[in-house]
Formats: sequence, structure tokens, C-alpha cells
Amino acid sequence: MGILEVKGVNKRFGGLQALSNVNLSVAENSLHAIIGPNGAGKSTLLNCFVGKLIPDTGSVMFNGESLLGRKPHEINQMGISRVFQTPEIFTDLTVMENVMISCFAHRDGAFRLHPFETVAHETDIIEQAEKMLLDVNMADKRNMHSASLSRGDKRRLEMAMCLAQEPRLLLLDEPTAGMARADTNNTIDLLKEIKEKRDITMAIIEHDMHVVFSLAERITVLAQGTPLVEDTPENIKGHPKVKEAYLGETV
Amino acid sequence: MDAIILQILNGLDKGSAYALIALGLTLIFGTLGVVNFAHGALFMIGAFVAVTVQRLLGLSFEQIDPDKTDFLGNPLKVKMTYVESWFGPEVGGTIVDWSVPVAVIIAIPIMLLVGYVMERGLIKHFYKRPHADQILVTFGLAIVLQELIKYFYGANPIQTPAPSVFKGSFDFGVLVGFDPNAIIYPYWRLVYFAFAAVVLGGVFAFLRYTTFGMVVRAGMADRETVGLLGINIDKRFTIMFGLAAAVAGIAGVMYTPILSPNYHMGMDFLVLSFVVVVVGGMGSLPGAVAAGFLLGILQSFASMNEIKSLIPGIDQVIIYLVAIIILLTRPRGLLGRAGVMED
Amino acid sequence: MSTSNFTRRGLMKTGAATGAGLALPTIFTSAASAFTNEPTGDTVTFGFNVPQTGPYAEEGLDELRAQELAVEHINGMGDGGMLNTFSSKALDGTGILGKKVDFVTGDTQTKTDAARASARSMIEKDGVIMINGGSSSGPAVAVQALCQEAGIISMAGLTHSNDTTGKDRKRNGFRHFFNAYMSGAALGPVLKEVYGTDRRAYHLTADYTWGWTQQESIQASTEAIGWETVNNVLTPVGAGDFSSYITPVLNSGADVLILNHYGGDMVNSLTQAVQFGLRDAEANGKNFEVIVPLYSELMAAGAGENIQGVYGSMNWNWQLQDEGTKAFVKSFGEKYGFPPSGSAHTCYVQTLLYADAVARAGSFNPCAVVEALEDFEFDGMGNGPTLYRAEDHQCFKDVLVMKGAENPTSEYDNLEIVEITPVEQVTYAPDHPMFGGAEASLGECNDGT
Amino acid sequence: MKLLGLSAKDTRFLLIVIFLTLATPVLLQPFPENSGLATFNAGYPDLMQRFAIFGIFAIGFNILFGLTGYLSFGHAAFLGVGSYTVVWMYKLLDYNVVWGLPLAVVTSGVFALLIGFVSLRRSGIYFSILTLAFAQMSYNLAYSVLTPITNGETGLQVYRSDAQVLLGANEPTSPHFFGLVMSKSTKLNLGDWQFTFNNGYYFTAIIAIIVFYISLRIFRSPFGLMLRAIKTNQTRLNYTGINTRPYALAAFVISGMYAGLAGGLMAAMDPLAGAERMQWTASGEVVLMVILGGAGTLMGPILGAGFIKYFENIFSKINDQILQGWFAWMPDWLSGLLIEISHFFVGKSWHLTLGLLFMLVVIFLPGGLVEAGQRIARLFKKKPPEDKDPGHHPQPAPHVAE
Repeated sequence: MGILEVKGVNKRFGGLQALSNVNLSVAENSLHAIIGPNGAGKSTLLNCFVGKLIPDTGSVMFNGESLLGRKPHEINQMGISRVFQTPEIFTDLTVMENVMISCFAHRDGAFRLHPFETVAHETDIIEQAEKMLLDVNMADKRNMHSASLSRGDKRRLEMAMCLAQEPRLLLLDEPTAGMARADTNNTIDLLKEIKEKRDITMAIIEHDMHVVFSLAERITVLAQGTPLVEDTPENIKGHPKVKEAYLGETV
Repeated sequence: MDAIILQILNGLDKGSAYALIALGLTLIFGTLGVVNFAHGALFMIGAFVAVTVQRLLGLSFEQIDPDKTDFLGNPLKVKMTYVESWFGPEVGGTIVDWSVPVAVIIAIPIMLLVGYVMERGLIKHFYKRPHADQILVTFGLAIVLQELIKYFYGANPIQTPAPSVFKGSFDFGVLVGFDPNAIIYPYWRLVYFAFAAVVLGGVFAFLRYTTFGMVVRAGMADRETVGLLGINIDKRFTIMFGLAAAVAGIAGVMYTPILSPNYHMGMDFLVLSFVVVVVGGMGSLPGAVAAGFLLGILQSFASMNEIKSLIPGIDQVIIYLVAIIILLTRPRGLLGRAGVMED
Repeated sequence: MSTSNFTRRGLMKTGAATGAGLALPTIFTSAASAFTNEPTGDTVTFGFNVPQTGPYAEEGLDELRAQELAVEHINGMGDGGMLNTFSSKALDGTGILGKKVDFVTGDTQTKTDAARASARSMIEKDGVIMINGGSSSGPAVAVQALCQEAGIISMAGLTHSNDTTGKDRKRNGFRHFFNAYMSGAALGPVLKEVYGTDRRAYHLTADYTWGWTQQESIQASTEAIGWETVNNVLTPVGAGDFSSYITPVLNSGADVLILNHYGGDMVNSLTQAVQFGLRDAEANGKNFEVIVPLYSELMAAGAGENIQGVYGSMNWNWQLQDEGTKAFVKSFGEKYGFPPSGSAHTCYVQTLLYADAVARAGSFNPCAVVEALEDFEFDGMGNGPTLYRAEDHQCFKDVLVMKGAENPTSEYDNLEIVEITPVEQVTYAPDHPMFGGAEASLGECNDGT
Repeated sequence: MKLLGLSAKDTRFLLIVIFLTLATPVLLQPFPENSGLATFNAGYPDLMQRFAIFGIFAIGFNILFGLTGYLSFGHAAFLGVGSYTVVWMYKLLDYNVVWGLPLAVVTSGVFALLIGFVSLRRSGIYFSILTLAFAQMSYNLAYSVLTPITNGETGLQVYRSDAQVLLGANEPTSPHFFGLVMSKSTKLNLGDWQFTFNNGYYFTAIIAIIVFYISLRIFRSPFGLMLRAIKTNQTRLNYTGINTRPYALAAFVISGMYAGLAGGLMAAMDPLAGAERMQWTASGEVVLMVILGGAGTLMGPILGAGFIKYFENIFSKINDQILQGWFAWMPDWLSGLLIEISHFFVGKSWHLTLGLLFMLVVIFLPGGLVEAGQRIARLFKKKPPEDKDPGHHPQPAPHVAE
């Protein structure tokens, strides 16, 4: 029984069958990659995990509880964090404030009215946020305005924000999209480090095979809304079906 | 029954004014992404073009009439318009009489120019600015424009009559089998409705069947891609702004015989037209037109005694009530797209 | 744009004279003076609170012109205007009680709040001893109540609602202008004469307090001459397009439409009623008629030829032929180039009446002024013999019934006087039910101490 | 020095605000009574009270708009509710403002909760139009159908026939706070200067300082941080496990309560409540105040409110007579010309000046007057300036239409 269990998920957009009968099991503490050509339904599937989309049929279970019909913030509070393709951070705020928001959300839950406490007096939150920034090597940038960060730093910051919540499952949507090779390698190292340091399950959607094969423990290949194969990276590499699916694309 | 038909006619008439203003507003928002609070002022400027034309045509010189005296007991100066003295009382009188239709023709180039100057001089610099800034700067502009008009034309409403041919009303009921006098409707309001239909049809045809229109529509959907195709979309958008200004302006000209223009008519229409646009769905042209007519007709019905006696004051709030209901049941208005103006 | 040329040098002098300040710091509370804003220098300041922005701005500006003219006359400049015809001769053209009159202006925006704010600033900042002007009943009532609290005199401008001297009457407040009841009482007999007794009236009424009181008054007086009231429909203020209220009229069985609207609303509703053919129509075998109970020059000009033959009432019109009117029209016309409006007349007269009352009382103390004005009878101010009634501070005088002129010779004579209704006919008891009944009371005079 | 849970910097800032507020009657009276410039003096009770009241209104609005970015066009409705509540308490109980003011905060809070709950189901301009629609409905009804409750156009006021069950024999018959009569002033004459110290102003000013302090605490609280996060990125906030709607609703209700308090204070200074204060233009005015001053900054809303009220009350009163006084020393043709030009900008044309100023501020100073202050401060200091306003800097938001 995996921590994330997807059974028989279908999703239609008008005339387009975006997902058809998707079954997927992500084992606890694994790093599971979902790959596939453009339009294979990777992002649709991810959106079904986080509450942005509701599948037409099928079930999505996290840790034995159904995710269907729950709002994004409820799903997050259950222990699922998400990294976006383009880093989603609070650009008006400082790096430190960004991370602190995550720490507050983790400590206080989805809503707490605390208008008369003072951020500056929340020593445990500050400590925790500083530790997270250390973890992603951004402690020196804590007071920077996050809008002025480089793309790679924004990604790190987003990662720190997600980790601050101590999620059980981290979803990564093409975390290296649009990055230079050096940044990509840094990100790979960062993810590896994170994985080593804590008990965390990661599900990664990725285009870049270099990233996938450097990281993944298991890989599901998605094509035209259906899982083709699920196997270890070694087995996927030479799989004929995968080659077929990627025909015309650089593997 | 006749009362209902009359209210539908009233609603169509009100609706065509709303639709014309909302159309321009939506055009500007859809193409340029600018929330233009000065759009009501454009309507008002159009109306004052009519006033100006009427005054210019009515320009006169004075002759002293020795037989009459004025209020202080001095000999009365009688006025004679230049137009009449040039063309003779017959032709000249007709020209003066037709000042509103004449003003429509004159208003088009003036409004295109006003729109062009506004876009190039001010709006252009606000494409990348937040909507709040756009609202504030155009609101400031609207105040400035209305105060200038007030400075030169005063605060009183100014009577701008329709040509005398269109005075009086038309027994519409007899045509469709009612008793005489059951449904009579002023000629000018019928003209206004027809005029609005032609303008709305013209704008839609223009957007649909010309290359220019196609580019603009594509630009409304996805500005960046169209820009990538090497098409100078900015220049076309400038023209669109002029066009929207012209539509608002001539709508204002034609409305003057119905509503004597005053300097604050732009602000009076502004809130209403924004409600119309939002109910229609931001950025949707058919939505704006549909919402204009819908709200016009509903407002007319809410003004009926039968309904007012059931719910007192309903005519005061109906527009807002409908707007609230529609926005709560249809998140993006009647025909709006997702993701527009929701940040 | 009016530029008054007279005030300039004169004001420089008065300004300099009051500049004699106190050398040593003195501390005193407001209670130390005998009454609010007691004038101590050699000038006294009036506050002219009129709409300078908003829909009634033109009316307000005309009031301002008249008020400036009044100050000029009180200070002995110009030709003296109505001071020459005024029955009281307490004013001699040297200011009031030896003090020159100075004035400040404020903008009411025709809003209750703004009018109060502007009045308060004139009282607190400029130290005015009285406030005059205004163009709507809501602000008039509010300003009157404020003056009562502050302990100065309020001379209302154009306010036609019964409430001003009815349920909202105040000891420190005075109204020269006529009211809705008087309009009805004056119009009734004339309407009976021209339209007969068998008429069915349909009211369109602006949906706020003034509209309601006028409708109530007109309904009462038309029913008194035998007319039937078919319907009374309330219309939103500033509706603009009245078509949906006008279309049901023709098939309602009514043969008279009464428009209880004012200003821009009236211009639009009348224009649109004419467009919908009401004035050409026949109903119940009679010509359909439209009546506008309260006329003003502003509305007449805005409605243009649509007012031709339409009956209404006015407080005063420049075409009157008495000596007072002639004197006022002459000095106003020579200064500004056009005849004064009715609201200008009211504000002019109110300013003179206040100044005269102070002169007669020999004191600026508001309570002394109230005493001087109460039951004061005067003449020569354009309305014939007039009484400022003590019980409600309402002026009682003749009322004009007007009609839109068929052949106006200029833009200023588009209304003509049909009848001057004598004062007896418009007089009512101070405890009339439309005026707050027996409960209404002026309260005590307040001088601010 | 640290006070009341504030950082040293914030304490200093608060002390400056307290000083400025308490010294207002002196600071706003810079010109001698009889000088030509006395027109520009603003140290009279009505205007000073308005500065404080609209300052409170704008501070509250800033908590919603400045922090969360939700642009409400209907906050004047809460102002009106507050005013009506207080006047009703005068009518029912007595003139002591102690009953009305807390109730005004409560009723406007309840009102804001209802309207906010519905309106916050939508965002962006849809939210703005919903709030506008609710406020316009309130105004239209208050002006007409609800006249029995609101007294319509005339405005709600106290009549002698009203119950006033608590009214004691020697109690003041105008608004007071346990006998402290709002309209009473003490005047101080110092040479040619006259200063007015008004009870009502100080009452309002002390409340304004308290609510400013509350807003300062909110800005510095985790709650304030969440609100700022809402403005920046709602998506991320949702995926961080935060339910944004209750936060936004709380901000909406708090700002509605500020508006209700401001409305209540208006009625406490002047016991009359007019329907016009609920009109959309009144809602628009507070938007203009906040943006003009600098949205999202602490000081901006107060500056904006002061600026607009100063304009409305001072510029509108400059008439020909005053202009002639100023220009009297010039040759006639020149003074005539200057007066003609001035006609465009002062007196009855003050709206025009205000409109132009808005445009100039928005075009050249997107951060409002606070930004102007910072730029000026930078001119005078070589080293990077310490922020005069410790609120966060307004950032140009991205173009959001796409």
C-alpha cells in the first residue's frame, strides 16, 4: 500500500480525454517520477492530487484518506506540498517572510486570528525559518526582497517553504523547467540532499530525462492520459513502449 | 399587455444606451487591458459636441429692434443667426433644426482625435501599471474633463432638441393590432434604438469581417502571440481606443434630445456602465451588449407601479440586485472568461 | 464669471484695520464672549453657504452674486438697491451698527454633510455671525439645526419643503422662501379656473422628503377643487431617463400629470413627457395637461420650449412691476448683465432682512435678532407686504402663479406671471398637520453661551 | 525605547504620530489671523476633527486594500451605518457618545460580515463591483424607502420629541463624553495667532491614536503577514495550507469596523447623519485617500485623508474677494488675469485641481505622498535614508489582466 494511491481516474475536458483509467501507487519514502511527452496528462494528474481539479471518476487516496472534493489548503494541511513549474513565491515579501508564512501555516493551521501577536516575537518560528534557509543555502539572503532573487534562488526558496511544512509528500512540477544546466544540477543535488536528510516521499513530474534518471527510484510513463509502464529507471531506459511514446522527442 | 410592451420598448431604449457605453468600455478593456474610468466622460464630451454644434449653428449677430424693450427698458436687441442670414431662413432654419444629426458627423472625427490623444498621451503609459493606478488616473482625468466642461458650459442642463421632424410620437400599437394610443412611442427614441442597433452591428461586423478586426480579436485573446507574429498590435489598439471613444461620443450626441446634457452625466453613467460590463463578463463584447439590454429591460419592469407596490423601492436597487445575483451564480458574469481581472 | 470690482480696495482697508492684534497672550474660553462669534473689530462677517459644485451650482452662483450685491448695498456702495424701497429705514448704508460687512463663502455641494461641514468651518474658522443661502431643503434643514446648536442665525435660501418651517423649524432659523403648501394653495384656484373641477391627476414624485411634502400639499389642494388623484409614483432622484414612469401615465385614466420634481430631474421628466406626446394627447375628452408646481429659472431654461403653457408657482420673478423689484433688478442687471433669479432674490432679501434686524435690535446677539425678526412686518422687498411669523419663522407674502411663455422674446422671459395670489389665500395655521402639527416647536433661542 | 510591544523604531514612529496629532491645533495654524494667508490655516475644530475621522477611515481601509489588495468600492456604507447607529442612540438614550460609539463598531462589523461574506466569494473587479452594488443599494434605500429609519435627504437628527430615556436634568444637549462636551473649545491668543483646542478634536485624536496603534500591531502581526501574502500570491498561500477567505473576511470586517467607528465619530462631532455619506463617491474618496497617500504604508492613508480634506475645505473657500485681496498690489490687468486663471483651480473649481493632482501623483508618484516624502528625504541625505515609514514599500504589482 503506497502513501498515494490513485485508482481508475478519468478526466475529460469537453471532447478531450485528458486522463483515462489512471492507476498509480507511490510508495512511502520513495522518489517517484511521472514522465511523458507533452500533453500526456502529467499536469492534469498532478492537479487532481492537490484539489485544483476533481476527477470525473476514480479515487485518489493519501495515507488512506480520500483527497477528492478537498480544497487545496485542506490537502496541504494533510501533508502534501507542491513546487510549481514557475516558482510561486510571495514576491512582495522578503525571503525570510516567505518561509515564515509556511512555518506559521504548519504551526497554526489553515486559519488563526492573531492580530495582536508580533511576528518579531515569534522566536521559534524565526528559528525554524532560519534553519530552513540554511538547509537550502540561502541564509545569507534572508532579508532580500524575494522578487529580486535569481530563478534558481526562487526555486530554492520555494523548496524551503515547502519543507518548512514538513510534508509527507512533496509534489514537484518540472522543478528544473527553464533552468540553465548548472542550476539544474544544483537543483538535483538539493533534492538528493533533502531526500537523504528526512523521511519524505517525492513525486516529480519531469520533462528532462537527465533529471529523472539522476533522481528517480521509480518511474511511471504516461502517454495520452494513460500510464504505459511503471518500473525502475534502469528498466524504463530501454523500454520499447517508452521509445515509441517519445518518438520524435529527444530522450 | 400594452404596458409590458411599452416597458420592453423603454428597456430596449435604455439598454441601447447602456450597451453602447459598455461596448466601448469592454473594447478598451479587452484590447488594452485598461480599466477606463474616463469612459463616461467620453460619453459626456460627445453630448457636449452636440451642444457646441447647436451653439455654433445658432451663432448670431444682434439687430436692434426699436419697437421692443429688454428687461432694463433699453431697446431690445434681436438675434439673427449667421446660418439663417447666409442660407436664408428656410434652409438655414433646417440646418439649425438638424443640429443633433449634424453633430454626429462632426463628433466622429473629434472623438477619434480625443481618443487618440488620450491613448497616446496618457493611457499608453499605464498598460503595465496596476489596475488600481489605471482606475485612479482615469478617474482623475474624468474629474478634470467634467470640471472643464462645467467651467465652459455651466452646471445647468442644456436643452438640445431633436429635429422637429422627429418630435412627437408614433402610434406603435396600431401597427401590431392594439387600440390607438395604447402604445405610442417618441420618434426620436425609435431613431435612437435603430441607431444603436446599426452602431452595434457595425462594430461587430467590423471586428468579424475585416483583417483589422481579426487581428484585434486575436490580440484580445492573446496579445503576446499576435505581437510575436510581427504585427504592430499597439498601433491597432490605439485605433481601437479612438473607435471606442467615437462609439461613446456619438452615443452621447444622439442621447442629448432624450437627456438634456449636463456636466455630470458622465459620472452618472459611469457606475452603471461598469456594472453592465461586469455583469456581461469583463472582456466579452457580446456579454456587454446582452447585459446592457438585460439590465435596461429589468430596470424598466422594476419601475412599473404593479411591481413597485409589491416591493417598494425596487426600481432604486434592481440593477445592483441583479448584478449581485448574477455575479454570485455566474462567477464571471454572463459571458466572461476565467482569469480576467480576478487578481 | 462675475468679478466684483467694488470690494477690492475697500476690503484691503478693512482687512488692515482688523489687524490690530493683541500684544500679550490672553487665554479665554468661548464662554467669555457674550454670544457666539461676537464681532469685536470694526467688521462683521456673514457666511454665504451655497452650492458651488454639483447640479445646482448655477443657482448657487446666482445666490452668491445677489449676496455680494446685498453686502455692497449695506456697506453703502452701488445704488443701494432695495434699501431705497425697503419699508424699514434702520440701515443707512454705513454697514451695520458702525461695522462694515465682510463675507466668506462655502460650498454646500447640495449635500447635507458637505453643507454642514462648510457651515461649521465658517462658524469656527471665519467667525461668521449668520449663514445665508442654499438651494435644497435637506441641507437647509441641516444647516438651520447646526446654527441653532452653534448659536448663530440661519437665513435659509431656496428651500421649499414644508419641513424647514414645519417639523424641523428652529428658533435661530428663518425662511423667506415660500413652501410647498403655499404652492398648492396658490395653484389650486388657478388650476380650477383653467382646467375645471373634473380632472384626474397622476403624480410623479421625487423619492425624498421635499418631493413627498410637495406631493402631499399639491394633492390636498387639487383634491380641494374636486380633482381626483389617480396615482402617485415615486421616482428615484437623478433617474435621468423617466420613460418607464411616463409611459403608464397615458393609459392610467388620468388627464393631468403633476411633476413633483426639481432641477435636472424636472428638466428631464418634463422634456420626456412632452416627447411621449402627453401634451398633444387627449384623455377623458380633454386636453392632457402637465403641471410643474415649483418653477425656477434654471429649470425653465433647461426645459426650453417644453414649458410653454405649463403652470407652476414661484416665490418671486424679476418681471414683477413693484418698486422694490424694479430697484433690485436694476442694480443686479447693471452689475451682472442679466436679470436675477428667484433664489438670488431670496438670498438678497434675507441678507438685508438680517442686517436690518440687527440694526433695529441694536445688537448682533442672535436672540435680539430673533426678537427683532419675529412678527416683523415689512414691504418694498418685491413681494408686497410681508410678515415674518413668530410661531414658525416663515415669511407670509403673495405667491406667484407662473406659466411657460408661449412666445418668449429672450432667454429671460420664458416664464410669465399669471396671477399674484394674495397672501391671505396661502396662509395657514402654525400647527397645521403638514407642518408638524401641534408638536412642532421652535425651541429656545440659542446665543451660544 | 520600546513600548507596548513595539520595536524601537515603531515606538519612535508612534511617538512622532502622537506628537503630531496632539500638536495639530498649533501646527495647522501657521499664519497670523489677519494675514492674507490666514485662509490656509486649517486649525479649526471641524476640519481637525475631519482629519482625525477620515484618518481613521483611511487607516481601516488600508488594512483591507493596502494589505490584501481587495479593492472595495462600498466602505462608505459602513461609515453611514456607524453614523446612523450613534444618532439613534442619541434619540433613544441620551447624548453621551459612550453608548453609540461601541455599538457603531459592532453594527458596522455585523454589516461588514454579511456583505464581506457574500462579496469575498469573488475577487478582482468582480469583488469591487459587488461591494459597490451593496453600498449603492444601501444609499438608495437610505435616501428614499428607509426614510423612517434614516430620515432620508434631511439626515437623521435628534428631535425634542425623541425618547432620550437616560437624559438627565443637567445633561448637555449636544454630544458629550460623560459631560465632556464635544463642541466646546478653549482658545489661546498668542500675538496675532489664535489657537483652538477643541474637546471633540482631542477625543477623536486619542481614538485615532489608539486605532493607529492597533493598525500598527496588525501590520506587524502574523495576521498582517498573511494579509500581505494574500495580496502577493493567493495561489501559493492556498498551497501552503492557508484558507485565505477567513483572513480576507477578517480584514474586511476590521476595516468595516474602522469605517463604522469613523462614521460614529462623525455623528459624535456633529449629531446628524446624512445619507450622502454612503454614496459611491464617498467610497471612492477613501480609495483616493489611501492611494494618494500610499497604499500599504502606515502613514500614507493619514496623509492622503488630510490632503483631500484640506483641499475640500480650504481650496473651495478661496473666492474672488480673497483673490483680489492677494493680488491687490499688482497692476489691474495682471491681477485680473491671475484671477481669471485662478478661477480654473480654486473656489468652485477645486475639483479640477484635485483631479489634476490625482493624475500627477498617480503618474509620477505611484507610491503616493509617502514616496514623495522618501524621495525628498533622499535628496537631503547622502547616505541611504532610513525609512520614514516603516511600513513595507509598495511594489509595482504585475500587470494582472493577462
